[in-house]
Amino acid sequence: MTDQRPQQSDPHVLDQPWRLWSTIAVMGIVLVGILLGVIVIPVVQGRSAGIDAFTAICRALGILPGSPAVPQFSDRTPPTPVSQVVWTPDVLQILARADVAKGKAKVLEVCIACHGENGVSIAPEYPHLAGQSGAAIYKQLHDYRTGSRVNPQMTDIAKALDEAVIADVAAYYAGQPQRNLNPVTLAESPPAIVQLVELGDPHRNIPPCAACHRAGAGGPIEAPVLAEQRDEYLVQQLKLYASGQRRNDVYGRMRLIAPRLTEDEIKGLAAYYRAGFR
Amino acid sequence: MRNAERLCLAHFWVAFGAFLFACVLGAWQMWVRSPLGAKIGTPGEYFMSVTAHGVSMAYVLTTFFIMGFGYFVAVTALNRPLPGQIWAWGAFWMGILGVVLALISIGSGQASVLFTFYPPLTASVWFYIGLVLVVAASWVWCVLMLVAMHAWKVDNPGQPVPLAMFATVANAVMWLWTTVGVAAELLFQVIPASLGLVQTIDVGMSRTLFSWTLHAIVYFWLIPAYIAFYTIAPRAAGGRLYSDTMGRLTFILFLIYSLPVGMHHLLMDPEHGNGTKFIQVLLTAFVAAPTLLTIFTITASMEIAGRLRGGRGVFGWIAALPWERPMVLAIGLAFVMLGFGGFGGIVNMAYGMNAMVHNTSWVTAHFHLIFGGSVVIMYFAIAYEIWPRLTGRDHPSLAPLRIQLWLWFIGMMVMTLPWHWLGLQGQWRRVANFNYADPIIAAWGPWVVVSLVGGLILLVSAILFVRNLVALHRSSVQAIAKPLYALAVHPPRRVPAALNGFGLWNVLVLVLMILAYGFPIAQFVIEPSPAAIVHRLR
Amino acid sequence: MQSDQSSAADSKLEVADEVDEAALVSVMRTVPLGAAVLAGTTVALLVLGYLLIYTLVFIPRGTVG
Amino acid sequence: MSDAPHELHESRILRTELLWAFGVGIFVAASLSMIVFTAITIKINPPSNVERIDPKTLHLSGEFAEQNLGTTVFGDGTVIVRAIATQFMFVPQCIAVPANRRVTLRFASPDVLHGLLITGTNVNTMVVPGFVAQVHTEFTRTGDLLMPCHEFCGQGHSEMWATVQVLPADQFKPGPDGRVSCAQR
Repeated sequence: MTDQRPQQSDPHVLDQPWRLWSTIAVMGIVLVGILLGVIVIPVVQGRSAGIDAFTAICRALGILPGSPAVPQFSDRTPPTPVSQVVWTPDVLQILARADVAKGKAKVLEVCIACHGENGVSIAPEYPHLAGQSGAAIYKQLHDYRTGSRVNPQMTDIAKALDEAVIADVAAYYAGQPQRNLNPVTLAESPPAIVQLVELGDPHRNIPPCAACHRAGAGGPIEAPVLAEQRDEYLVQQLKLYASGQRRNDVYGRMRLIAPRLTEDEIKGLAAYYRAGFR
Repeated sequence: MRNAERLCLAHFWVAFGAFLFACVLGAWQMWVRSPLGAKIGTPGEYFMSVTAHGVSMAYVLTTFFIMGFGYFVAVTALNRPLPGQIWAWGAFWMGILGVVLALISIGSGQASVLFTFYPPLTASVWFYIGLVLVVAASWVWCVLMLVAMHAWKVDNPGQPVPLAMFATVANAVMWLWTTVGVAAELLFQVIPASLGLVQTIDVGMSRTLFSWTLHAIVYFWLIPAYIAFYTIAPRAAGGRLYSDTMGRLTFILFLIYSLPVGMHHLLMDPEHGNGTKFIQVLLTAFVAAPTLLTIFTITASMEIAGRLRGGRGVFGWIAALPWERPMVLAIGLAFVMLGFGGFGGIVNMAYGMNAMVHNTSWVTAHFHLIFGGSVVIMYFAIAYEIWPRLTGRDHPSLAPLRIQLWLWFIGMMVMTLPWHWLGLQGQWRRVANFNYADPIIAAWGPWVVVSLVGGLILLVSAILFVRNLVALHRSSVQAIAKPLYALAVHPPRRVPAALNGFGLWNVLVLVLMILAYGFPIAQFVIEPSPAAIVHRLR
Repeated sequence: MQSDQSSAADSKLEVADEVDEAALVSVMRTVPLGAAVLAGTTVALLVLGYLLIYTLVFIPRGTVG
Repeated sequence: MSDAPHELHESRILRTELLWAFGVGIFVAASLSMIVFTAITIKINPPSNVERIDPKTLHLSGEFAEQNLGTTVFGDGTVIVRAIATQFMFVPQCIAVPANRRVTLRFASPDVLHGLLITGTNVNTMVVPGFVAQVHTEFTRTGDLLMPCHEFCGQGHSEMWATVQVLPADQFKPGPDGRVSCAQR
């Protein structure tokens, strides 16, 4: 915009040098803000907490951790993890680029005995794997390998597999179609169970099962798909979590929920998911 | 009807259509979270509704209303045809495509990440592409506003730009500045994550970039209401604008001080130091200045009108004001809600005290009172005022208009005042169903029912509003051409160049953004925060 | 671009309103008083409310830092 | 325009506006002075702690490993509470803290964005994956308080809450390893 010099035609009109005063005002305000926020307040706060001025200013800027007013606590507790699986970008890339054909070959060689060729297991104590989340299979096999989860048959089998083959097997089973595409109507399952799945029980601090276990809900990455799972297997796993024998759920979420479920709730939930509800 | 009117009406009808849809959702949410609807609706439905309510109110109602009102001001305040009408219609249809994409992806359940999207939660890519299209449409509008003002200034050298147009262009300039934040977050972080190109996201950076947009966007919504305060209300009340210069100064202060303050939305975030937060808190205190200047200047303008109609004594002018006119009634109600909402705001921004209210119903009450209350009631008043000018028909009677405005005011106050009390008790936000068996939450039950009643009153008012507009379309009363914009007590014959353009202010905004946002963003460029795994809602 | 035929929207830029100058002059003698008192008390109430809530509600809830 | 009568002079109008602007300055100074005063005297700050931690290996780390969570009282009397905010549960679900004594609460998130407040207190922070959220406070009231997650974190957000038991000094007794857990009531 051309900067038309205002003509001095009318003396009453206010015609200050806006450029100068506004710059001074705006800069003054922000510099007072910087002076107070980054220098005065942190240094004064730090002095009474025994923190020197430089550290206090660095903390106020966010260069150093901690508050400028309180000495920072440090703690070197030895790590004793529950599950070694770490969802890093390259793990997720391996899962995304897994080779289904190699997976099928390993399945026909090893897994078919119990889990079946297309993921339909042959006995109640072996879980179905058809349509299971690849990440969930990957994590369980990884936990068997590191001993975070113990099972007489699975521990040795898992130890024989390396990282790439685990991803291939997981991708293969994840690709197997689930049979019961239109689950029985909700009418059959008791409303208490549907409510537990959809709303959870806030009073007993139980989050809804669907919040984590429904695919696409944005829940934890390793949460397994429960739809069409064997009900005996679900009941068995919930009991293992309740007793604390199974401990490879990160931060013990299932170990906190399972003991709070009553006997018939466990059976109801197992039947609900057995019927194929998502 | 001529092309410009059809353009404005198209924008307004899209805006108020989305508004009515969002009001229905809002009322349903109030019912589902109350003790009366404790077991109704699943979290999936609730968060889908909250996302749709947020997107419709915050992106569709606002952007389309502001664009429509901007085109109207550009034609009537500058008294010349709108440049680039093909571009305007193109932008309109691009915005419609964006809205349809966003609402479909929300409806499919793959975009329940709320309208302020919380990475690492990531929705379907169509949700984000839809919002980008709406923002792109608004960018075209900004360019058209700048072109219109420039063309007018070339034809009228040395003349002060009419205040209404000056404010609209200030709004456009501020919007161009502020959308940089959300555009950067979407294009470089969220959309690549949603497409699966990246598996992780820097949450510290994305929250800081979104905060860049998060405050100035609420002033983008608010400025049309202030344009009505300054340029329409004084004439509607039969008075003059007390000071035109203060009007220009207010809109400039909005441009300068609404941009470098976004981090007061991150006061409780761990990823920034106290110093950078304090700087933005101090600048936020100065964001209150233009609003306080406005309430004085507009109250003085109303006082002129009241006294001209025979008001005596210190407050006699208040009763003498023509409260039967919808615009005047709206000003009064808007200022009351602005008072309550403003009080909520200065408590929110108070550095350490934000810990008392952050993410509680106090904050929900604050923005429902200011945006939902004083800004939206002014959207109603603006619509009532300019609809006759757009259609050539007039309201059959003003009574239903006043009833609608009163209902909106009463509904908003009944809904939001309990929220202040609940917020202080710790009622937190975005809860699909409360555990009313818990003693602490049980005590909130009755107040939630009171706010539900307020929500239902608001729904009735919203339906009545759309009915009033439809009634006008079918009315046979001819609209007589009345001038719209108010004259100032001292009409500006010549204003300093600084008050007639935005060159100087853009430089100051650039310096302020560097000083306020420079380090907070640079710290993530120098050393990115440890990446969080993307959680997709596919 | 030739503007289309006029309509209710095309009001002239600066159209005199029905305010007569003499009445305006007499009104302007007292004008900002009412506004100053009303707006002034409102702002004072806001500041007072802010200080009260800061000292009586926020501080007793314990320090934060 | 002839010389306008005194009342209409722009400078008179602007003088009242500048007077009002001075009032606005007092308003801004009042709100800021309370902030600066309490920041300097009783050290009121918003909780900030730019301490980066990798959310992906949080469960492998020392401080936020599973059995290290909860309240710990160290030799020199500092009370540290460590908790995890994960999708749809705080771990531990019940936290015991002493009344009227400085407590440092440290939170971390292994997955998405969370946030928390403790009802009736000034404890309020966002828990951003990638950072340790740290709040220093003193609990001035005893009793069972609610600690909900107040930031949208997924479909289970509404059911994500924990209990905070603020215990009077005599009931707050750390065990031999300095750990304090909730009294089963």
